[in-house]
Amino acid sequence: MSVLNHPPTGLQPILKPQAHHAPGNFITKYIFSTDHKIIAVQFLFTTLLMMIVGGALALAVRWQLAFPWESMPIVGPWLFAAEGGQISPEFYTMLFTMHATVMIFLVIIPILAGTFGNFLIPLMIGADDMAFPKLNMLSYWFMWPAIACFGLSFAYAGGPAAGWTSYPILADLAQAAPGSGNAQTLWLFGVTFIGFSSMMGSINYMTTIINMRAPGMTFFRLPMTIWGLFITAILQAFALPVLTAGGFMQVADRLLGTCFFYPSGLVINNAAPTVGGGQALLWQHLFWFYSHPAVYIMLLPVMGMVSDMLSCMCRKPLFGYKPMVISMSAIASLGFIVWGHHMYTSGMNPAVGMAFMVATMMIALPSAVKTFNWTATIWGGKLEFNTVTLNCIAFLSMFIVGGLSGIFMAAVPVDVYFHDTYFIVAHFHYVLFGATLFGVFAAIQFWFPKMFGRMMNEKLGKTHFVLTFIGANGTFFPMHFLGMQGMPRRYADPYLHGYLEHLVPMNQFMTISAIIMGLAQILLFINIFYSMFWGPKAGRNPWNATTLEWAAPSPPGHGNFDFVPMIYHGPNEYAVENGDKDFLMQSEKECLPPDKKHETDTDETETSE
Amino acid sequence: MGKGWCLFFLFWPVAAVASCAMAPFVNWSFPYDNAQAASNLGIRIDGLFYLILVITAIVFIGTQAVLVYALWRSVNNREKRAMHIHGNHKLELIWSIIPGVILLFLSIYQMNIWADFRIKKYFPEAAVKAPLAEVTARQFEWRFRYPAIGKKLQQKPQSDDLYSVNELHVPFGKPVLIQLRSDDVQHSFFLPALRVKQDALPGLQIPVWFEANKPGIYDLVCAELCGWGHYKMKAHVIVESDGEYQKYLKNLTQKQFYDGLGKIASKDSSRESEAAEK
Amino acid sequence: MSQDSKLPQYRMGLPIPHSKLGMWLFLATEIMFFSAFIGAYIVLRAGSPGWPTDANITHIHVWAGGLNTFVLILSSFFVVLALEGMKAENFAKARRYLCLTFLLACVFLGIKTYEYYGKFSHDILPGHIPETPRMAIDKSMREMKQVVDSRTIALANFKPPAKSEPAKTEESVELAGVTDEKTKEITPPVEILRQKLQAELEAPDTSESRKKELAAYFALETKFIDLNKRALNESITLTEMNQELDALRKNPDYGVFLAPVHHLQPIIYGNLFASVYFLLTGFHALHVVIGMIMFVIVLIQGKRLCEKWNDYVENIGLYWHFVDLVWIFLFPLIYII
Amino acid sequence: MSEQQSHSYVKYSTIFFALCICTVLSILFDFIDLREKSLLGLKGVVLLSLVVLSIACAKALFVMIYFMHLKFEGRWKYVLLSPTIILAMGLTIAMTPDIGIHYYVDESPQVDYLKQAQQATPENGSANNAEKSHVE
Ligand code: HEA
Ligand code: HEA
Ligand code: CUA
Ligand SMILES: [Cu+2]
Repeated sequence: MSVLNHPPTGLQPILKPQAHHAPGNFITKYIFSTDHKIIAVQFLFTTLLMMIVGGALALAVRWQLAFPWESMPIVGPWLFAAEGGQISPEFYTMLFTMHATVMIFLVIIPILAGTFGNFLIPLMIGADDMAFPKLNMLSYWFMWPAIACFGLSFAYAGGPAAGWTSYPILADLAQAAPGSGNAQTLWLFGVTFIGFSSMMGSINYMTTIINMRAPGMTFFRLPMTIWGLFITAILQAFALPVLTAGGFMQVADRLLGTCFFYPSGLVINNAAPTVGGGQALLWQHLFWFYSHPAVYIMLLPVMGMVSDMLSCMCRKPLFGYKPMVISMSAIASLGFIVWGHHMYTSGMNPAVGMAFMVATMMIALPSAVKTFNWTATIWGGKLEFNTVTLNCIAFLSMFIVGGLSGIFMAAVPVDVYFHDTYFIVAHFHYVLFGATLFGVFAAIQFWFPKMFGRMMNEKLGKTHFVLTFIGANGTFFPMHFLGMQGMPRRYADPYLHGYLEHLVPMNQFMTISAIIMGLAQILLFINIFYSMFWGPKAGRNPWNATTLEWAAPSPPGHGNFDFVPMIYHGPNEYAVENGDKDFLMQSEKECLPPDKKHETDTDETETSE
Repeated sequence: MGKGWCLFFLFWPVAAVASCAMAPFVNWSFPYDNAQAASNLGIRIDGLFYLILVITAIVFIGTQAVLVYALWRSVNNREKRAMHIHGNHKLELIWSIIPGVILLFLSIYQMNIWADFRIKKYFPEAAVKAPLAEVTARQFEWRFRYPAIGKKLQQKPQSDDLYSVNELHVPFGKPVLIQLRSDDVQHSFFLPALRVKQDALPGLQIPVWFEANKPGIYDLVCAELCGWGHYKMKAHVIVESDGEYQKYLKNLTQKQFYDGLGKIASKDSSRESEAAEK
Repeated sequence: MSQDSKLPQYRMGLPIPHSKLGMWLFLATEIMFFSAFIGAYIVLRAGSPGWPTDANITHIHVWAGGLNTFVLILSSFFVVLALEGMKAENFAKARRYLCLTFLLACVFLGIKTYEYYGKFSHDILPGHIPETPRMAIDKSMREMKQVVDSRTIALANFKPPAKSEPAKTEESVELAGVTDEKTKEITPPVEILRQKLQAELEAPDTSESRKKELAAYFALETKFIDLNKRALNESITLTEMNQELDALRKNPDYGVFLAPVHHLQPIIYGNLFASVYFLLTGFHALHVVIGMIMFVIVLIQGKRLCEKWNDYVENIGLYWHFVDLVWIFLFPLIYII
Repeated sequence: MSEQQSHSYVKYSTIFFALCICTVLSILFDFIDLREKSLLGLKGVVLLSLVVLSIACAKALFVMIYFMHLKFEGRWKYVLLSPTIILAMGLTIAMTPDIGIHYYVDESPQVDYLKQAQQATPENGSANNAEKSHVE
């Protein structure tokens, strides 16, 4: 790392005319753009669109669970004219498979890495774009083949019906799930495409973060957001190829007659016995080797963003910056050696299971450090409840629930009971929806002014928050009780079994909550589109935040900065003493005494919430 | 307004804790009206569950309470600036060591239960010597193969084996072992009442042991997605006294070999399993 | 890559260009990709109680693999020299060596093709390999039935058999079950055709050569029916079957038609072996092809090659060494152990 | 500059020859066929794998260090490569107890086939001969 002599002042005069519009016409500017900010916005809208799709699928799942075999209102008769509007059991399988696929591969991962990764990395480290802008564009456009594959798979080919985990032999041999012949293959291609997209993204992010930091931006001055995204990119780079490899093997099994994942002698659906030699457990290892790190891929960026947002909202430096970084790295590295906890009951070697159990237990430790540090950041802060704060607190509160239910499942004997019951479903919706999505809501609200130059509406935001929070808890908390009762997941009609008969009312309550939550999302969409055009204009730094992106214009032009960024501090210098304001931007060398007016005042318009 | 939000964030953990506390009384807890596990190992698993529940409840209540209190303080902060503090090593050390110790304790504490459940060395000897039955999962039913009375279960189907579908009879009060296998895709042998679950993995024969301690009729369900009919792999495990169990086996033998129809049925299934080998 | 690399004083980071850093990161992901494959191979193999290793059965030739190793090493060496040339601004030298590398890649793929051809011609393909003598007998009977049926069709349609037949049978062998039914649907049932041929054979006005053809066909058919009966009775061992088939193949009248019927050996775990073999070598070959495309991009620059391409050549060099590295591990794992 | 270059030129060709020798060595080990032998308590196949794989590792190191210029790179090479290699090996090692070794009874029919094949060795032997005569 080159050591630099810092010029004395913070904001340099414009050396090169950077902040201007992207060259070219409408198409190259807004569609096939190589500008990271445009790509981020493209990702944002694509993923939000996909969220509607995934949510609608979830609501269909919920409908079947609350009112099994009853015609769905409005869409039912139209979709399933033949069955009198009923959801068929096959279709139920496809529903939750697609729900999970869309939510994980097309919503959560792209919105974190794609939207916020793209938007924030160059801005926060003081670069004018990504290291490989073309690759960046490609990574967005690779999402569309994936969407096409998933869509075709669902709409045309009968639907993938093996769950998002795609376990063989069900997913591996066409005759095991009649009717889903090409669908599963298409699904696998979809996963491969989205894998390529993520791969290009993560190589790009890593290169950018390693090589393009502004002078003075040492690793330990990176904002937590960047740390989260950086570690996510590393996780992705190491874990994803394994899934891709496994995916190719499964495709080969389906199309080319290879036999990696199925043994000989299985009589499936009255077909001739299989001639194989492979092993089903191999897929599970390859899959979870990716998919466990993937759950942290879905969490770490949010952890980073929440750290930055919380400390900004509390006007207080992040409590324990280094321990936060270290615990994040610990989560990432431990995340690679716990994948077996999804396989405790799968017939894996019990000794290995025990090793995985210990590792899984230990991963709660860095999470604990983070949780406590966030709480300590709030402690003694100067907080105001705006939408961002509320969503951040919800993140924290819900992550604790999801994490603690993870402890039950990490305990192998307890997981023997809980595996593949709704307790698991409760766990991962708490972490995925409760933690990640609330974090994302907060981040949208927080960085919206930088993306579009306008503030989002607070009233709508708060209403959306309250409804979503109540709806989410109403939907997902009772799932713990369903799990306790032993209700297996992926059941189209659990009430067939005597011991689950009495659970209908609880499921109906959950479904109603889910519908409320779903409707609440409409407010989010209204808020976004309304504010994009009619929201109050935001200045450079509406939140009085410290990180570098707030020193750039809102929205930043092509090339991002109208000055040469130099970094003098760590990222969260709030509550600084004897300054004219209570924060010190990373690009400001020192705070001016209160009596002197700051020369390059960055808050042109004070926006109040 | 700020206080209202604090109450909002206070309200929901309270509701969560209250509903959990309520759960055992309104049948939201373990199945069969929150009955104790019907197996000895299950009781130990429940014990571990309650231990973790207590720990997590304390952590949950503690963290949420501190969170709300911190929020309350921050919102009502009348100072001009927030506290300027970057961290506190002592504090950090304390709150990483305490959970660390708890977690380490939990991991060591549970090892025995797991070892007893799964590691072959610790299986009860009597059960291993004379496995009760072979359980074959298939789309979408459970098949059970018992050895003929007085004989031992063989790896390969024998001509005098006894078969039943979707109904497993088990004597209580002694450990029994089943050989779990699958004919087609992956399934999972899940006995909620006994807290037993094990996936049936194609190509492997997995021994599962359990000791039922209460007679009764329990549900046996499939817990691993196995196709469209996953939800309807409905079967029962009938736990009864040893005498009744022997009577059942005799009955089964009668049905299978002494009335004309049964004979054909038994031949059929043995032919099928032969075919399966090829 | 981007203009920033020219202004290093404004950036913190490693003292290497973005593109090289990106390439190394990409290579790290590639290591994970191949180690998933190789790891899967190792554990699958360890978990299989038997594994075909006899070169006569698997048609894996150490000399071919060894030669390929040599070819790749040599090409790696040439890439280094090409980079050397670039750095010394000796672009003619660079071009020469890149060209040689490209040619060596072609040689590599040629040898690979030869090996694949051997596998295909012995039908050592995943999903096609019989694992017991019984399965082998069944399979040869299936293949022979295909031959007989297609002969029937060919003769009845007066088509010159030599042209259309081999391709057709090849296809139908692959999809035995499926195509069978298809052919039946499209063409009149084979049985009717056969009777027509029978009538033709007995008819007085058939030409001599035609009669000879038909006689050969019926001789073949009788043989097939006989063998098939014995196969169904299980009164024939695989060795006998293979001997019979070999004898038939030598028959001057109809031996040539039996080319699509393989001399079959049961290979226990053969399907898994073939799966792994084609997976590993296939993906490696794919990487070779990608590398060749990247070489072509430089080579078509011709005389325009200049120091702007230094980074590019260095990066494809790195990539090419990686391809070499993978092969260095594949060679012992597949060919020797 | 040119001096340095010619120096490394020689070096590259040395590396190239070393690689060739390694290749020849591993082919040699194939011909010796360690399968039947055992050494230091290691069984044939294990021994063979160890020997051949260590040769492969040596070759890989040659290529990485010299051809890929890792010798001349900064510390980042360790930061990048050591986790990669640990993970790559870790994946294989972690899968071994489950897939490489069966903890539970393997009931795949191939186990029976192998038994049958062993019983029928004499027949098998003659079949092998027939096979050999068929090979080009
Ligand atoms: C963002 C996603 C995310 C995150 C962060 C996590 C985090 C954790 N997960 Fe989760 N998990 C999923 C997503 C996630 N998971 C998904 C999607 C599945 C299901 C996949 C499928 O099958 O479809 C799953 C499944 C799953 C299983 C498998 C269950 C089964 O199928 O049988 C297990 C088992 O161990 C597990 C454990 C854990 C643990 C221990 C953590 C830990 O990281 C949690 C750590 C956090 C805390 C513990 C809370 C904060 C800490 C404190 C307040 C300190 C004090 C605490 C103590 C002293 C206990 N998870
Ligand atoms: C990030 C991931 C994510 C998210 C956000 C969600 C969100 C939701 N999930 Fe999801 N879910 C998974 C990931 C996720 N899920 C996974 C991985 C599985 C496992 C699948 C498997 O077993 O393979 C699963 C499985 C799963 C099941 C279990 C199915 C089964 O096992 O049988 C259920 C059941 O209730 C469920 C429900 C819901 C609901 C109600 C939401 C709600 O939060 C959704 C609310 C959002 C919306 C509704 C979108 C907004 C909509 C609009 C703005 C338009 C308005 C539209 C209408 C009102 C029609 N999910
Ligand atoms: Cu069987 Cu699910
Ligand atoms: Cu996990």
